[in-house]
Amino acid sequence: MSAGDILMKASAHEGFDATVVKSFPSNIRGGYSQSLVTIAEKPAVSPIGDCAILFALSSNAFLLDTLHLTPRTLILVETTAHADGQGRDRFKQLSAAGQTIFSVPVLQLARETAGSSAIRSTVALGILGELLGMGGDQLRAAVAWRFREKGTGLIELNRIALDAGILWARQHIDKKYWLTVPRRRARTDREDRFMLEGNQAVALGAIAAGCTFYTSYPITPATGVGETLSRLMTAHGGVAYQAEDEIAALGAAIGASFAGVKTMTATSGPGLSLMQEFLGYASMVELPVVVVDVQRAGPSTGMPTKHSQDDLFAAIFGGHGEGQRIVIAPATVEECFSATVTAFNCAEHYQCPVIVLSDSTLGMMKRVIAKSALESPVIINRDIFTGSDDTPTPWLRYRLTDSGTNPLTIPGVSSVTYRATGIEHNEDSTPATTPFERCAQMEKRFRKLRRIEMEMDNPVLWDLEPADTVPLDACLCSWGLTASITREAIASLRGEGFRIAAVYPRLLFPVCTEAFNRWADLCTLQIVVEANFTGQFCALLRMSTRARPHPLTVSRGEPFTPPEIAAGIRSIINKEAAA
Amino acid sequence: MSAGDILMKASAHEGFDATVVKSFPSNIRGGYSQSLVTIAEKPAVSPIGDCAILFALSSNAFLLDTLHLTPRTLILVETTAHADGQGRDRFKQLSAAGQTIFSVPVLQLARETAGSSAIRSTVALGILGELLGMGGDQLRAAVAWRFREKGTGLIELNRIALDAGILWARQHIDKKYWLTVPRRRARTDREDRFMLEGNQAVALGAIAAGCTFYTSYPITPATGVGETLSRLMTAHGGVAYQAEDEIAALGAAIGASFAGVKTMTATSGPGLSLMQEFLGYASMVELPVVVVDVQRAGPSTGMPTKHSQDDLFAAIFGGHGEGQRIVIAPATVEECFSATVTAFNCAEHYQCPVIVLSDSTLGMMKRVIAKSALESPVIINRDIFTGSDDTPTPWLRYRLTDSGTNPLTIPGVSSVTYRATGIEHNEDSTPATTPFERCAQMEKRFRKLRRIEMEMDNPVLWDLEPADTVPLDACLCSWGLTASITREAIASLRGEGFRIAAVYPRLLFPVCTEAFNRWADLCTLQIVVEANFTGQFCALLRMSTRARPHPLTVSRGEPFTPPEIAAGIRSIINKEAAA
Amino acid sequence: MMPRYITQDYRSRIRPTWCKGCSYYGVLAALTEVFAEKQIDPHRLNVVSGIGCSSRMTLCLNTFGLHTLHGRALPVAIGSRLVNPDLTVVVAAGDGDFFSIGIGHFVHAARKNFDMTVICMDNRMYAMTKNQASPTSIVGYRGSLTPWGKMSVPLNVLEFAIACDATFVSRTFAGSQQHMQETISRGLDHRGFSFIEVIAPCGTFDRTATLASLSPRMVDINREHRHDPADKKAALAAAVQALDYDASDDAPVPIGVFWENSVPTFEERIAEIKKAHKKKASFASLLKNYSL
Amino acid sequence: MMPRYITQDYRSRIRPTWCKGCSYYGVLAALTEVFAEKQIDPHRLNVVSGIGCSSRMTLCLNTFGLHTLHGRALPVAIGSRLVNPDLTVVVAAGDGDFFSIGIGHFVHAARKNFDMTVICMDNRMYAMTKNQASPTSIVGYRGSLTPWGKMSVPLNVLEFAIACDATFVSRTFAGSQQHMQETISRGLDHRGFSFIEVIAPCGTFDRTATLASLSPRMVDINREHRHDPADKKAALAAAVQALDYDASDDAPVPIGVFWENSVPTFEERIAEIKKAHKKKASFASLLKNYSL
Ligand SMILES: Cc1ncc(C[n+]2csc(CCOP(=O)(O)OP(=O)(O)O)c2C)c(N)n1
Ligand SMILES: Cc1ncc(C[n+]2csc(CCOP(=O)(O)OP(=O)(O)O)c2C)c(N)n1
Ligand code: SF4
Ligand code: SF4
Ligand SMILES: [Mg+2]
Ligand SMILES: [Mg+2]
Repeated sequence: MSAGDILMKASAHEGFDATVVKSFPSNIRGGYSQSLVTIAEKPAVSPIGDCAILFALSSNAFLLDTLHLTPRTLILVETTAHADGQGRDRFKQLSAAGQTIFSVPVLQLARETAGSSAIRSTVALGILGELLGMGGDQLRAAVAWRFREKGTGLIELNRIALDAGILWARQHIDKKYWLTVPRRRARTDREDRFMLEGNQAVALGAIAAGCTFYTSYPITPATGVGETLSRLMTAHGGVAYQAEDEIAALGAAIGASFAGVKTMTATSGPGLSLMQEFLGYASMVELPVVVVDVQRAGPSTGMPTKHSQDDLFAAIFGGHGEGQRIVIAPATVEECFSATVTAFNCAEHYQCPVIVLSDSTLGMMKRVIAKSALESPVIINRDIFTGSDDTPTPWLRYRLTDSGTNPLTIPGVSSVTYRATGIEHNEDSTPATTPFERCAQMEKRFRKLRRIEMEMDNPVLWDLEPADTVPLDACLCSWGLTASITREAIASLRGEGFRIAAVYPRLLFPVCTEAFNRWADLCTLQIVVEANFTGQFCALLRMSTRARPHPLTVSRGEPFTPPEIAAGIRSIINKEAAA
Repeated sequence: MSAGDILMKASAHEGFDATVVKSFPSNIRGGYSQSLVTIAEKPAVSPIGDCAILFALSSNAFLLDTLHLTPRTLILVETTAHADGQGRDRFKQLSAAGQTIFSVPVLQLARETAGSSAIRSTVALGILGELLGMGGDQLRAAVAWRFREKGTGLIELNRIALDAGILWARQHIDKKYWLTVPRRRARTDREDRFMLEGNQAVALGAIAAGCTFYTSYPITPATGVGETLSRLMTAHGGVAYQAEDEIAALGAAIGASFAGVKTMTATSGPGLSLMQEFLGYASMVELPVVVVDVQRAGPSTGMPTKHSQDDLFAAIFGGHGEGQRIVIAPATVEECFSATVTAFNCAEHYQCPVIVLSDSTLGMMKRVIAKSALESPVIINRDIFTGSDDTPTPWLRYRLTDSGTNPLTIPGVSSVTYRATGIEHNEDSTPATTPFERCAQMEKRFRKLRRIEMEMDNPVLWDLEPADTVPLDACLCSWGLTASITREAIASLRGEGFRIAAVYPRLLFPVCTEAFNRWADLCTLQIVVEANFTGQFCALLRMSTRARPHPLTVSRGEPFTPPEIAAGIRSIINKEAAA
Repeated sequence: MMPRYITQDYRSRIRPTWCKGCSYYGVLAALTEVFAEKQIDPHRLNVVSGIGCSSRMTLCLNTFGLHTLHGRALPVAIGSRLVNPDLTVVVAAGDGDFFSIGIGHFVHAARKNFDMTVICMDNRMYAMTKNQASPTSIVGYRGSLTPWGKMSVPLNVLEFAIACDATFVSRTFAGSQQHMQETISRGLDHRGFSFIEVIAPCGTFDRTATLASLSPRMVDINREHRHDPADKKAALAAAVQALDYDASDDAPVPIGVFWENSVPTFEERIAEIKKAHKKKASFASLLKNYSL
Repeated sequence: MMPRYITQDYRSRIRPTWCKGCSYYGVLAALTEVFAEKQIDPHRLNVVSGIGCSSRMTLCLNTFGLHTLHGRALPVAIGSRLVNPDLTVVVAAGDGDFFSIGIGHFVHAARKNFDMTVICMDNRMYAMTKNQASPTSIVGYRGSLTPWGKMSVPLNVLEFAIACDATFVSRTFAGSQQHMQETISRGLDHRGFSFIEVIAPCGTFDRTATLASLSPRMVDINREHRHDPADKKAALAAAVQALDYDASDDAPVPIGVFWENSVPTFEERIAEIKKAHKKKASFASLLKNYSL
């Protein structure tokens, strides 16, 4: 998997924007894995796009990846991977169809030069670097960095392999096939740029927001959040705790929140299911807690490393009874950082659980990020009442305020105690089941959610056409990683002359009713793009706004590509126009 | 609590239709409890209605229950319960307002005649029986039955208390206040009528459907299902098993289903939250299992004995990822029986989990039920393949059929084995994560749900106006117990001249899209009545049909009353007319 | 010097909802007495419970507290200990709560030796849900879901707690105010996971054992058998014998401290690591790990 | 007579996804050998697992099987036993699965003495999620979520299983095909809850112990120490000593059958009650309980 990272680092050093998207099977061994590297001059909108060069090192990869091609894709394939069987047939087929395809003896080169087949991805890297017109220096530096802890011997071997690749490319591939990426001078601001995965960005967001207690149970693809925080938390004066299961993890997070600190846990789908009861408890006792769900394709164990956005309903509606939850989704690695900060702010401010919906692709995607994206975010801390001589008795922890919230008192800090209970209670937290008390507390708790759309910064991101281009062909909406991919699709559709207004919510729930009603009023044809089967956010909009959008969905374990989304939108627009 | 049951039994013996609705606090001691007895000549539509006689034995009951009165309600109140404080004020207030109210020395009578204050509810029963013009014989017989296991001494004491009550009523309450219930001859078909609680009807439904494995963890208000089945199962050749928690309960049910038998578990909200992960597993491995959720007011521990219909979304959407679930709700005790049978039929036929949504009021409500309602329901059994000489290899447990289902093979029974897995798999149940296999299986599984509206008997119950009364004032919809109460409200509104068409779904999910689209087309003003805060079924209709209904909701721990619903509908109709 | 707090200061304004004659009243009284004796600030106490009649204890106290979910008191208590080791944490719940649905959390909390006092009010049944068999019910117990009798032997919670490496394992009796106070007091003094089983029959659903009937049978093993809680073998042996009190005979019922030893707590181990990382790193310095 | 089934008949068509050098291949081989030796009909076997590298075992077998959820194999297995006591049920999962998230189910299943063979492939870590500490990892273990070292002592699963009243408690080694087969065979023969710990180091993430390095250290306590599994005291003592193999020394690692006794199984107790209610009541007769 590291070849993609090295290429990314080298490109970043040359000053390009770079992203690596990874995909691999859930078992430890076997299956085929993939790194998709995007290198761009300006920050790329979508981490996924048309494939310019495909380098397949195994027959499995060759067979599967050649299914998503454009006619312009340059294909490189390891010689042994198309030697026989389906591989041979596919090679013939592609050549016959006029696709540019080269057979590359990567394995052989690796063995011949470095004496080891394990080093073949470095050979491939050399070839790729050369085709991209990269200087060998950046690549060599990146390779040295990659193996910095493995000793000079291995570094030297990899250099040799790299050079063998560079040489082979020069000798065997005609310049006309090289990609002419405009060169630029190496940037010197390395210190101010960072290479982060989505899961790491979430972890850093938590630290930046002031989180000092993290607890979790291992689960793919969320473990990266915990791996990062387990190290950083201690260095930062906090505590990271591996619990015995997800129920215990969220329980401990709630206990720590009660004790006064900002807390977070991260999990994936199965863990979210197990946390439903405690999520309801957190909303009933009104304690802040952040739960990150790095979604993977469900239901059940499903496809543990594969892309999906199918936990939205479980995040919003999964618990018995009717609790208060806030759900936020980042669309980029940068937003993994900022959405986590926002999640903590919302949790502290509204005193309820906040769920951050990331996903496997976003969580493991690596990007080069500027320091400015990680600097001095606005931080909200909980309102704490430490007690005073004239504290009213009894202490009304759940006073029926207009805002729906009240200050918290903290054990050891405040002199005013209270007992939190998941039983319905009255203002002073005594169990109470008369219809009056019940209704008053239900209304109070739900009041909190009404304010968010107004109070939160940029709960939705607008991408409108200039005012004079109405009437529109369609209104688009998308969320999470799919929003990033949709943005690119929309850019290309606009290039074709379609007039499209789009909105990308960061706050998924409570639904920004005002915003989406306005959005729905822009055009009668509304489309919501998301990576699940049933079109969950689309349904959510139908149920809570004036919008009557069409779903455009996929649930196959891989993200949409921009051309697919563009094609989907085009077809809905055309069908509607015909109707 | 037993006085209500005795009154019910006595009335039933006299040939009346009778229902008892109970309400009590969740702690063992204290709080106030209530029995609401409905006696009617024809089977009552709603178990809850205007209160004709209120008999308050404690000051707490007096204060709370006198809040829901009609001017015609006859109030009887224990003398000591209005002796001082708020009780005295309320008594004065009610008298001043012209309400008919009698102070009754129940406690004193109990002590004087039977020498025990514990027996006071029997005194009250005597008074009530007399006011209703019941013969003392039926009451005496019912009292004897109630204490049949306690010895003749106690029976005799209770008879004395009963007679004291009867005598007191004759002497102190003017005949003009007596209710003139038309007398009828005692019915002799006792053998063919049964007295059942909702939870018992669910249990009997399971037995009738062929369930031979029941497993659960105790939780109020669902325990009654288990109490009944723990006894009956053994007598019926099955097994009832108390698991260590709800996760284990559903796990065991799934294991037993795999081993070939029909299985059920019952729980309430918190248990449903804990079962989310296994519900997803059941839908992924496509095994039949029935889960009964006797809803109580949530979220979290909430109000464990109190009425609510707030688990609908958790039942449908609660698990991570997108699984297949069927959700069914009974509206009456009779339907508790039939809905459970239907649930088993659906589970066996569609091979997925089926959730029966009952609620605390329905579960503990007692009704007199005719044998015919419990007789020979249609039973569907799973399609089993035992193997044959030319069984295709590999065995395609998850073949891509049009129906979406395939026969099951059963360990010990079928020679054809397979391994069920919650990982996404291909037709022969091998883990498989290519986009093609994934999409094919997702589509296959969801195909099953498309057929239900067509295939199920009476998924919705229509209650239309005659064709010539259009245009309508409103279209109504309600589900579960609230549907029964809504029916009575609608009857009274029609009496006032409103033209209303109603639909009562038994199948809540998948939504009967065809039916509800037709319903929505009947009138632009649509109203959904349900006992939760957010209007969950209403939202479900908005999201899956053409309907744009208004919610009419309550979430206070007590069911709606028919007049409240009528008032709510009236006000929405009037507001819309004004707009 | 005048004590700062009196017993009443630890009682909340709530009237317990327990039945008349419930043994939990005694446990509540013992807790408030011990708190007063030790003069622990009510606002530095965190009393965490699950769900059940027993778990209502939290609500009756004027300390900080969390009345959580059925079976989940321990994880919540752990969270509060991990971020604030200055709090005195008491976990109070029933036999069903700790040992049926919650037994997994019990094992892990005990093994990790969190510093908290864990009180199981053992009435050998689920009382709140109106009488079902719990893991501590005797064989053949007829609860509402086991009409033909419970089919497995009762869990010996003392033996089990020792097997889980709890560092303080004891038993007391709700009928003896003084013994409860002594035991709870020692549990609070112990640094580490202190487990206290309180024999506390249900006054409503237990048809055989009552506080009064059990009272004469109680034998303090430390005083009367000179049991040394530092002797693990003897502790296990005593625990094995303590398995069960059968209401049908009048065999002695051992109470007292069965086992106690001293091992670093989880919190202490964390504190050590924190010491090693004494200087709190700035956010900017953490970021450096990820620079290009 | 020709045997009806050969070893291969118990293998499914699936190629295991385990790493080269994973010790689980040996366990798979041992299982199929024992099944063949006993000539159990593949369709009368139900192999239930949880989630983890180890739990993939189910998929590799040509028997009936359920690959369930992480930590939840036992309840599912119990359900199938309760309704069909003719099935041979094997539960196979990892140390994380059985003893972290699933430990509550383990305690209850063992105590109730369900008749099933429970095989824990113990690599002392979560391998599938790429190396985290599990309850059986040694103190100080650096998993990806415990970078400063695990802070609690490893769970002694043998001692624990005995404390949970498992009626057969044993340990074997993935490096010894013969010992595994013998142990699994005895486990299958045992009527009741048979627990088998298989020492099975992870070939990918374990940087210290390997099948080869551990192999010379294995000592069968039954053969070499004449340990009598019927002697509970000796069993507990042997289990306490077996706590842990430390890769840094070369102390002997005890394997063999530590404890075995005979107690009615849960299924047998149910069968008895069923016998008492032999005549299956008709639905109409059940209804009578509720007539007016
Ligand atoms: C998840 C969940 N399952 C079940 C229940 C129902 N429930 C409430 S209390 C209780 C048992 C309590 O028994 P125990 O802990 O022994 O306390 P006791 O009432 O005997 O003091 C149960 C099963 C619940 N509240 N939550
Ligand atoms: C509810 C849930 N939590 C977490 C996971 C992630 N998970 C998969 S396997 C595993 C650990 C497996 O460890 P073990 O049982 O020891 O098996 P091994 O891989 O070591 O053989 C975890 C935590 C999951 N699948 N489900
Ligand atoms: S039911 Fe039993 S345990 Fe519960 S409060 Fe009453 S006496 Fe106490
Ligand atoms: S990671 Fe370890 S346990 Fe998992 S398959 Fe590889 S060697 Fe086996
Ligand atoms: Mg109890
Ligand atoms: Mg393991």
